[in-house]
Amino acid sequence: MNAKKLLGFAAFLLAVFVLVPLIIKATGRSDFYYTLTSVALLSVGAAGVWLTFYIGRINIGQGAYALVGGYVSTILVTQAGVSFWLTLPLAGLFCALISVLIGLPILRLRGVYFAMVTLVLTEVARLTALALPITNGAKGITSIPLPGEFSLFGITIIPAFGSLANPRFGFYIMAVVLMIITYLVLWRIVNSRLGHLCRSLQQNEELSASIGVNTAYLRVLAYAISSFFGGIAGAMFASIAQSIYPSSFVVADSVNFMLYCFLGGLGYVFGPMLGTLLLYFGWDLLSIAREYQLLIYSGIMILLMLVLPNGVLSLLDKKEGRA
Amino acid sequence: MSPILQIKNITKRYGGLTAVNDVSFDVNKGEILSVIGPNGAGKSTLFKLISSFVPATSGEVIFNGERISSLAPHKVARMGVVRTFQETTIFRSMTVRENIIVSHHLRSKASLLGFFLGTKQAKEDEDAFAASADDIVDFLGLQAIRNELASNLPQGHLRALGMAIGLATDPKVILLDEPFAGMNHDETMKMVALVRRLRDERGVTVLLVEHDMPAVMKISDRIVCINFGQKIAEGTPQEIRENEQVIEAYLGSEDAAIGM
Amino acid sequence: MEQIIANGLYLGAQYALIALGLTLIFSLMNVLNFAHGQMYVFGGFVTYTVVVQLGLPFIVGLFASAIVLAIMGAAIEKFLFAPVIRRSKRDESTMLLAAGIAFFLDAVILLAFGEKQRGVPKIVNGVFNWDMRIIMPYDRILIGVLAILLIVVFIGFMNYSRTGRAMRALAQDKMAAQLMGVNVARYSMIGFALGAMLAGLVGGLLVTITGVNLGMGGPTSVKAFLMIMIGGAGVISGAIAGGFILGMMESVGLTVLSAYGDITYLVIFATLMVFLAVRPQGLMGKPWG
Amino acid sequence: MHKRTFLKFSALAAATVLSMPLMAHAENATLKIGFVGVTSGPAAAWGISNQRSMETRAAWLNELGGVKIGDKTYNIQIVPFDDQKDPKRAIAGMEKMAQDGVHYVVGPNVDDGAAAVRPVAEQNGIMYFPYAFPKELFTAPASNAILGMVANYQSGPAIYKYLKENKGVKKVAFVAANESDPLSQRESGIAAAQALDLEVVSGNVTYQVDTTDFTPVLLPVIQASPDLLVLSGVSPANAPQLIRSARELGYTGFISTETGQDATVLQEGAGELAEGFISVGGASTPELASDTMKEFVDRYTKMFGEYNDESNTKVYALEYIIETLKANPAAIDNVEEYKKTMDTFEAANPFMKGDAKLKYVGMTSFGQKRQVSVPLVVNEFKGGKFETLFVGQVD
Repeated sequence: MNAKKLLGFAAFLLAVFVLVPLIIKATGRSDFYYTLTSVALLSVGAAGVWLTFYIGRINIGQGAYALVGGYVSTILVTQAGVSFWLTLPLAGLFCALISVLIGLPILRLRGVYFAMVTLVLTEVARLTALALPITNGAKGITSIPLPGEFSLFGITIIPAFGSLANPRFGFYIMAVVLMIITYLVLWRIVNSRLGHLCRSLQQNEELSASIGVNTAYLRVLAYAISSFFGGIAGAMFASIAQSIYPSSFVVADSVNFMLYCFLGGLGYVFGPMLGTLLLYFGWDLLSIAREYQLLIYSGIMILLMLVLPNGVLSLLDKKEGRA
Repeated sequence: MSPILQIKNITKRYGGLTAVNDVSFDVNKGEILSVIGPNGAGKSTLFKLISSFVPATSGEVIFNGERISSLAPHKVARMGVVRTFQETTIFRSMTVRENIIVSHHLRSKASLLGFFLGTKQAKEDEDAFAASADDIVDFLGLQAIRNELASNLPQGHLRALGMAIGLATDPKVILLDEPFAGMNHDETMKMVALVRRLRDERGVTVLLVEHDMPAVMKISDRIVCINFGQKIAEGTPQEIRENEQVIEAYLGSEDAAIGM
Repeated sequence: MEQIIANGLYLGAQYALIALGLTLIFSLMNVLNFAHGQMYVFGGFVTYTVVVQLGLPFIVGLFASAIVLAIMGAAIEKFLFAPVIRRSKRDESTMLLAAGIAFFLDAVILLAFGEKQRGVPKIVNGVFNWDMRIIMPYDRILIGVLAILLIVVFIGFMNYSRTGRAMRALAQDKMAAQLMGVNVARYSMIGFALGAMLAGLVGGLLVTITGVNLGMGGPTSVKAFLMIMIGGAGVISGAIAGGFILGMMESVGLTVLSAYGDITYLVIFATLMVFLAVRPQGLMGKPWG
Repeated sequence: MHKRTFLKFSALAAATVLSMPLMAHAENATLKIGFVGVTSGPAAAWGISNQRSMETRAAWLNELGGVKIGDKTYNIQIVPFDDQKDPKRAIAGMEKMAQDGVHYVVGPNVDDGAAAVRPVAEQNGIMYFPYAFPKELFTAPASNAILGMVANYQSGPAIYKYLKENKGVKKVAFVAANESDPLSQRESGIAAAQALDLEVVSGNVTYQVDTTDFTPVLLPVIQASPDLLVLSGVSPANAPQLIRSARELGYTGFISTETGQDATVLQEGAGELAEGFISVGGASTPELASDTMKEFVDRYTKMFGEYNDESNTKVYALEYIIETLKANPAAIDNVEEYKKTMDTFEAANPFMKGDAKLKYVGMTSFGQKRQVSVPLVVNEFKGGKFETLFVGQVD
């Protein structure tokens, strides 16, 4: 990391941990905490989708993993009494595991075929959640306790959320921390040789294999990382809503994850983050337009696509060259 | 001279169609061997079989005494049998240099996790690849276009880039798929010289598929001719030129005559 | 048993017609038109407005919806898809545009036609009953036959008309078609208009049986995607086969699995996933469409 | 568009959007009542009929000079939020209500949304009126949710009992969409039928909400030859098609549902085949509707072009909020006061003829008064309109 990038990173940290809370305090818009928490968590899921785009696969199945992650965490918390903080990585790992099993056959598909299978996957996840006894079927799981204390060697690292005066702030900080970790990982992947290999996969899979890249392995690896992100995002959401239903993540969510990536720009690591912010926050702001909300929202989306078909971040291209 | 690559009774059927039928030949270390044949004779399938991109129905490919015909393509590549493609097959949205660097993958010692974490080994690898890439750029005379996006290159350069990608993998045997297609006489002659240097200076064994008969005759040490999936002749350019069956095969098709 | 097959055929005919439009657009422009379902709903509402609100004959409503949708399709292609495809780096980017159009149409439908379920009253009364073995209302039979007729006309058009042949050339190989003098921009637009028109026609036909509401768009698109995946994306015969297969699957699946109730659709979808994993290009598609 | 112009344009648009709420004002003080529900997408009909009936009533009351609560007069302002039927959005909506200082919210329309907003509502002192049935939302320790309508586990038994006793129904079949709300309702419906010693001949057939042909779905159900076919939690869009397919398959028994339906939709979608269809409605059948109700329907029609019969059951929540606030003005920004008043609250029901009362009920189902008492009006579809079959009461 060079000095300029470090500075940018520091500025970003300052913005999310100091500036945002200050602004919220000054304006009194504390409802933005939840909105920004959502943005942060959804952008974690979108980061995963972006990574699958990076290996040349259109992923419309992230909702499935978010749902699975949410259920894994919830079931562990409510039925086995495991600490939420432990279930968070477990949810991610479980998703990564099943994504390997699912990915091995379906990652051989390309283009729209892969896209469609993942779309079906979302619906399969919902129907499975409806059918299984452990998920409590149609009735969902409600009254999930708030995350408890997390301590290491007797030192409290994260206080119990129930004891916080404002759990929303706690969730905000957690979500932002998760988002930052996610994007650091993503950034590192893209800027290391791993990323170059992913790009080689995206551009020409056959050639990639013939220069000795284990394409099948790399595809599954990228997909597993992607699903891991989806899983932890889902687990966090279940904890915030203190409830989860089979309909908590549906096809519309999967499609949205994909749209966030497109809007931000498929060629830019931070594209999905920006895309999520614009689309999710934009919808909230447009609620003033009442019955014209969807019209304006979709109108802007179409307009953006016409003006910036390569994503909003392509605005930066002229100044700094390719990201 | 010992055979580095042995193709033994290899056969490929697609449903009822036999694309390659019981073909056998050896490739000797350090030679340039061309596979010729009319359109649709099964040359491309043969290449895919050798590089293990498609599984053989029966028969096998032996490389340095090891059977490679059932391995995954990237493993075959890793052992040193590398296939290059026609000109469209490059990484289009990377620069020439990036294309070459990324193609050094076979030589990397660090693991994927190592690259992610940026270990010392990974850094060494990266530096080595960059140096080697510059080397290859020089070798192929691509200095002027090293930072061009591949998608912007003219055809001649693309072909060279394809070769560069192949070289980057440090192959023992390189399979060239129609390296002269669509080139004019001058370009072809340059390419012929380049392929020669590949063998002479870098010690790479070359196996190529080609239509351009004059170029094939000029460049090859030996030639294998196949038609309808079967090998019909094998020998030096002189022997092939005089082979009745080969002439028949070419006259029988409306493809280019064997210009001599 | 006869009943199951009859149900499957009827469902299949309407599905196939929906899938045809989608696959046509896909084959010409490599665009997965997320708004296809919305176009279908729009067509249904146009027919409804003409027939119920204006009191005109059904056939007028059907034509109105075909014309409105054809114009809409042409405009969408010319002013939205064509410029975006020209300028974007990756093909997939059109998905965002398509999704945006889908949302936009949803909003327009809500504002223009309201949130309620709408239906055109039955155009033919009575039920065909063959000894309790096949029970099929006459209007359903009529619509099914009309749908099959439209499919036949469409195939004829693609095979024997100049425009149809040009589009097929374009679908097969854009470059070659261009060299042969096919005006790519023009035929892409015609193709999109034709695809949209088919969606409008199905909407107009089905509004007499199932009615329409603004929520049907998205799920219909997804179903149509499934059909063209089964048959093979971008292949006309594939779309027809996919439509009939999905129709049959639902009909048979619902009957055979009715004892297990809740998991019927789970089984159907899981089967589809396995099928596609085994045969990635669908029944008759080119690999990696 | 040039990129710079585009940026300027977006900034301008954003600024406009952000500054809009500052412009609203009125002479009276403003009482904000929230609505968080689904007004776009497939389920839009539920939320739209909800929001529109609130807006109609609010406009009407404001036209009359506002509502006098304590010694202040308020204009009612409806603050809507479209949650797109997404529980995550619903939370955002509830947060926005808290931010706007709204203490009384109608919605959400579905189970998952209603469960998801609970933490926010409880932390921010918001009473909300979901149209969702899970009992734990209304049972202690939960205390901020008030069921805004009659639950299916209350209306279902009443309907089955009536049909059993008066029409000799013995065998019941259930179909439901494979989604949370309908499936939960099917489950409680089956339990209710079994408690009445009715035989459930088919209880596990489901359908996708996007089904376009219900014949294959209903075929096995009809073959079980029930006397009563219950469409659990059926959406207004699916109801006419289901009825039509069942009738066309030769089914002659009763068909009923526990959700509200719209007469026009039934008439257009199923015509005379819908004859005799039994559903639960509010108080707009001619036998019951008061002049106020009739005027409400008129005003609604004028404002939005067309009435939606689903609004019959949805007109009440706002009325309850306003009347309860009138009874205890201290509750205007304090829901604890509101909760205290609920136990004893009683007022005249303006929408029904006779001396029907507005009061809170729910002791039997929830152990606390967390449900509005609306008349359990069971309708029968006859000649394109609803007619009252019988009226029940929930306690």
